[in-house]
Amino acid sequence: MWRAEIKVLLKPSILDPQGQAAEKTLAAMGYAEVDQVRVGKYLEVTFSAPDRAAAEAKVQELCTRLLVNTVIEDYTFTLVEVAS
Amino acid sequence: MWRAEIKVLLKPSILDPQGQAAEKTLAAMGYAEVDQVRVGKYLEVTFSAPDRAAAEAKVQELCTRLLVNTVIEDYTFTLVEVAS
Amino acid sequence: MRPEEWRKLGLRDDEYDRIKEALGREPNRLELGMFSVMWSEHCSYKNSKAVLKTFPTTGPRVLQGPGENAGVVEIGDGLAVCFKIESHNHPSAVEPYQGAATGVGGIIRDIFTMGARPIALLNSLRFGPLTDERVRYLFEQIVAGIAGYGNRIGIPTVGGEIYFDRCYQGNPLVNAMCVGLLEIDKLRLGKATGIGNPVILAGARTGRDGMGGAAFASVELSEETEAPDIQVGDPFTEKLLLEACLELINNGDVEGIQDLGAAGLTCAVSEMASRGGTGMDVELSKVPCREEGMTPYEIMLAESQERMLLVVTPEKEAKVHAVFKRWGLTSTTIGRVTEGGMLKIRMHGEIVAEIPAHSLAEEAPVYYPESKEPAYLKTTADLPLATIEEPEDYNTVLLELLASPNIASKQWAWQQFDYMARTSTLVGPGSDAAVIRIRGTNKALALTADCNSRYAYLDPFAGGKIAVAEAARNIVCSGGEPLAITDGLNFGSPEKPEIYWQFRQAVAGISEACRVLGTPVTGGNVSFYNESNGEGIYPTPVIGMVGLLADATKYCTSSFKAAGDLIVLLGDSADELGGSEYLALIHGRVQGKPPALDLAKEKALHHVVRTAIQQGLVRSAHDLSEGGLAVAVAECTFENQLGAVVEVEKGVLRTDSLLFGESQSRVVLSLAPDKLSALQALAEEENVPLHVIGRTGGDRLQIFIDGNQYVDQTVAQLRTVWQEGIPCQLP
Amino acid sequence: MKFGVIVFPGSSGDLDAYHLVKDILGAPVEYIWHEERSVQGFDCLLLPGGSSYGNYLRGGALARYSPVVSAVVDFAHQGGLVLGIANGFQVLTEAGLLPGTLYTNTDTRFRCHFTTLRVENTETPFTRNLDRKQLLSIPIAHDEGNYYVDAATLQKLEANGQIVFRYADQNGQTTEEANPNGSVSNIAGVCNETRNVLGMMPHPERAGEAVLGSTDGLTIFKSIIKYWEGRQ
Ligand SMILES: Nc1ncnc2c1ncn2[C@@H]1O[C@H](COP(=O)(O)OP(=O)(O)O)[C@@H](O)[C@H]1O
Ligand SMILES: [Mg+2]
Repeated sequence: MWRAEIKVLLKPSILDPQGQAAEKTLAAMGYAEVDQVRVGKYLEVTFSAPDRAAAEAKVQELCTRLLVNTVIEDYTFTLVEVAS
Repeated sequence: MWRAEIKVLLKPSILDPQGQAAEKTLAAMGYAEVDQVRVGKYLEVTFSAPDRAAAEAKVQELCTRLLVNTVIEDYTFTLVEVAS
Repeated sequence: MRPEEWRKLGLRDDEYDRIKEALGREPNRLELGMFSVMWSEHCSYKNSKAVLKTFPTTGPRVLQGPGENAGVVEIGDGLAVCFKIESHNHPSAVEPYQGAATGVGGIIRDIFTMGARPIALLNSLRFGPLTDERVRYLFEQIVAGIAGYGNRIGIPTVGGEIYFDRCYQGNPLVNAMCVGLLEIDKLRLGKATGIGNPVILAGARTGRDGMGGAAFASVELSEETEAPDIQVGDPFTEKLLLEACLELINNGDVEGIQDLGAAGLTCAVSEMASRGGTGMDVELSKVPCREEGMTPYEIMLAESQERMLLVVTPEKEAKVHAVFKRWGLTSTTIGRVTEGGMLKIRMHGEIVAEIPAHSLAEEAPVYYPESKEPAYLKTTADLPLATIEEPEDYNTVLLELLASPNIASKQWAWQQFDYMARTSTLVGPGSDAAVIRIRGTNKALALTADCNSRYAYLDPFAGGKIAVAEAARNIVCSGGEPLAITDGLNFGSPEKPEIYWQFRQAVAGISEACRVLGTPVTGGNVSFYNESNGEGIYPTPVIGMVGLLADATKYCTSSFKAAGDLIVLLGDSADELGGSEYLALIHGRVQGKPPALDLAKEKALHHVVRTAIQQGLVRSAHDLSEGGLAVAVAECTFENQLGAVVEVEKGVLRTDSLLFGESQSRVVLSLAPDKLSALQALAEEENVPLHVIGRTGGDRLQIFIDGNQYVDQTVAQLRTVWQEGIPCQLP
Repeated sequence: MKFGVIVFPGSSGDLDAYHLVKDILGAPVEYIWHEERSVQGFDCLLLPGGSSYGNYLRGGALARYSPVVSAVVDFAHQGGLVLGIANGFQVLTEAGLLPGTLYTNTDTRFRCHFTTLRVENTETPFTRNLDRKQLLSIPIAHDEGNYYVDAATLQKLEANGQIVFRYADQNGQTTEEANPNGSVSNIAGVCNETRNVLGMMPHPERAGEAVLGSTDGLTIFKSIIKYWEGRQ
């Protein structure tokens, strides 16, 4: 079994409303040292695959087909082998 | 400047309706190999701090005060030093 | 068993003795746990039951009074309206978004459990001052949680109220109300009948969440309070559950049905069996769990959301499972209805608990806590008006009042609610009561939730009474006939005699008003222990009221509609500043007696306003509440940005009483000048004082007293201040 | 002509769309269950507003894989009329029938209120009863209605006349204040190149009766019927 840990963020060119809201709130709370906040999604998918290469391909497929909105989002992931 | 990369997930005992719904859809799409999906948040915070220890403490403070809902969520983070 | 074991669960020593008596032996741990949640204040109402019995609960329209999941009132055409309010205060204090969301989810289940389709949601919220960071967080998250659940499930949130006061700082109040519609012959009750009938658990899987929530609701909040695992709302699953259950009920496939709320499966099985005079034999290994290795104790006490328990006939069993499956839901037969009133709970066949259902559901001890008039009333009661300096600049005072979050527009919140879903909202948030049409009929419902807790603090009896009257006044100003109420009684610890006194007084006040106004109590909710670190909230008896419009086209809203209309004030004003927003905001005093309320006069006023609306005499109607006459008239100018010139005589009154006093039983109307004589005749008949106080028109609000100008502001300026009152306090 | 209203699990706007077509327009309409694999017999498909699958993950993402959506896609490719409202719009972008995507409103909050739409293109089956630059009063109710396309696609949309509605003020100006959610170029509704598929965030089905505050939404449905009758 594999666990994919997937980090998803809006592409840099795309305005991040939630990040901006968090920035504003932190500023209001007095955190002048905070420069930027970006808010995205974190996904963990546990699944079976014969080997690492197959697992990687599978994660990419799941991300592009469903989990990530590739029009506006970028993603990166790491794969961890886990006991089934 | 530091960049904290923060992964946030609902605590294991807490219902994850989004993860469950995504799981069901993946099953309906034919991905029988997918065992579990969990949906959380991913945050990147860029901020200044004198050193790594201070930076770590700051991230913890930001997380518990605003960014993470520690009543229902767990978080882990890594710190990367970046050029200002 | 050692005393620590039951005390830890919140049971008293004498309660433990009663349990032993009911069982004829010592309970085991699971049985003790089941008793502890069922006999908690939250589930058993042991401290309030005796007092609640004094409510008037019957009336020609009442089909179901208190005791079921929700009240049901007949509205003609073979239809009935089903409604209830419920608190989710403690969960919202700990996790505001989910606490509020699951509060909404819970009250919706109470409504469709009865076979009614939920058509509207309301809420009543209380917070500390917005200047506090944590309060802002609570406010934003609670509003978002209500929106997140209601909007997603597709039920419009059409009304409510929001107040801010220091007393709610550590203990916000979140009361959610749901209103549903049903055909009378489809009414279903939470009863387990038919020996041998299968018992089906449907909906979400059971997790370890919300363990002990009922007990948690029954203690005071403090830094150390250990919250149960938080429940996360799943409006998607609930929507499926709602559709599946209504389909089954409408097809007559269900004998009895009950939602799982506080005390989870324990509550559902014991109440259903007890109401049906039956028992149940339940196999816990059949319960679908979210986590492995859940113990019988956890399964019986978990408060996982979005679950229902159904009793069906054996012939319908397969069909019922098929319907749930089609809606994408899990359902499992977990037991049978049995004869003899015994609950037998098994795990893999072995009996793990055996309790008479009735003793769990009905035999909780009933307490008559000590009650004592609080000492503070001696000091607050006296308000020598001479010590209150009259303001010099009434323009500033009016602006300050309009900007006060208690009076300012609540649009920041309600704009986040999808109040238009179901395309039946004729009047949404922003007027007095919401008006929802009933498709397929000419009728509409008027809905509101109201309470002025400052009044209740200064005089709980008057506060309870006024809350009912104000709710009814809001219904009437929208064109509705008040039908019945549900009450959300939020108080501090009943173990304190002063607080119990407040509780009894408020109930008495509500009862009196309900009797006179003909609006029986059909259900409600008691939330005690609303204290944090020893400080109690103001007694907050929220009244949720439902009214009926026989003709949906004859509704009315509060805003002025046409220039040149006459403005009329019905009712008399007195030197009553006690408990007013003006006194608190401008003079920093929470003092005096709440304004006097004569229920007979109130009723006469209702008659006049309702008849005037029905006969098409008036173009707008707005009741006077916080901020008095000046604020009410200002509010009428906002929506259509239509100004007014008001000219009043002072008589013996103080100027501030006249402009900002909160005397009861008053309404501002606007009407075409040619309708005045008809209105006068109506008012005269009912002995309701009528004063023509001005005309609509222009883009300013000007108020003259005895010919001198006291207020002169553009409507735009007043409106901006009123609209920005809440948003300007948020980052 | 016969309308079909798709019923996705969790969505609630199906009821309102059905009500408008049946009770206000008096046109034939039926619900279509999300598990259907065929949409034969229908002339115009309505993908309703609401929260299919609770809007989990992101609006429209999960509904897009309902069996019925494949049939909707085929139907659209054959020139069938498809109108996606709010959540239905999201399903259409997810399914690739319409360009771009919809995400979090700039103020991050859910917003429910009337908006003013300016009609940008009357050469579509959905807008032929309308005048160019006509202003419509139609409400929104969403928290993920922020329409995004990249600059190149935006140019293409402009050139092809695929932008059907823009948020505007009372004077017809597409100002920033009139834009309730941050949508690129104030876009409130777009169609595909062949103009038989329209997606819009505002709810025309909620603006079909004077008592609800506006009948402007009705004109869109009337356009559809007129177009259909003209084609027969
Ligand atoms: N939490 C809320 N949710 C929805 N609507 C609200 C809420 N709070 C206030 N409103 C609406 O704002 C309007 C004014 O509220 P309020 O000042 O309490 O009115 P009133 O004094 O007439 O009871 C009402 O229409 C009410 O329904
Ligand atoms: Mg009112």
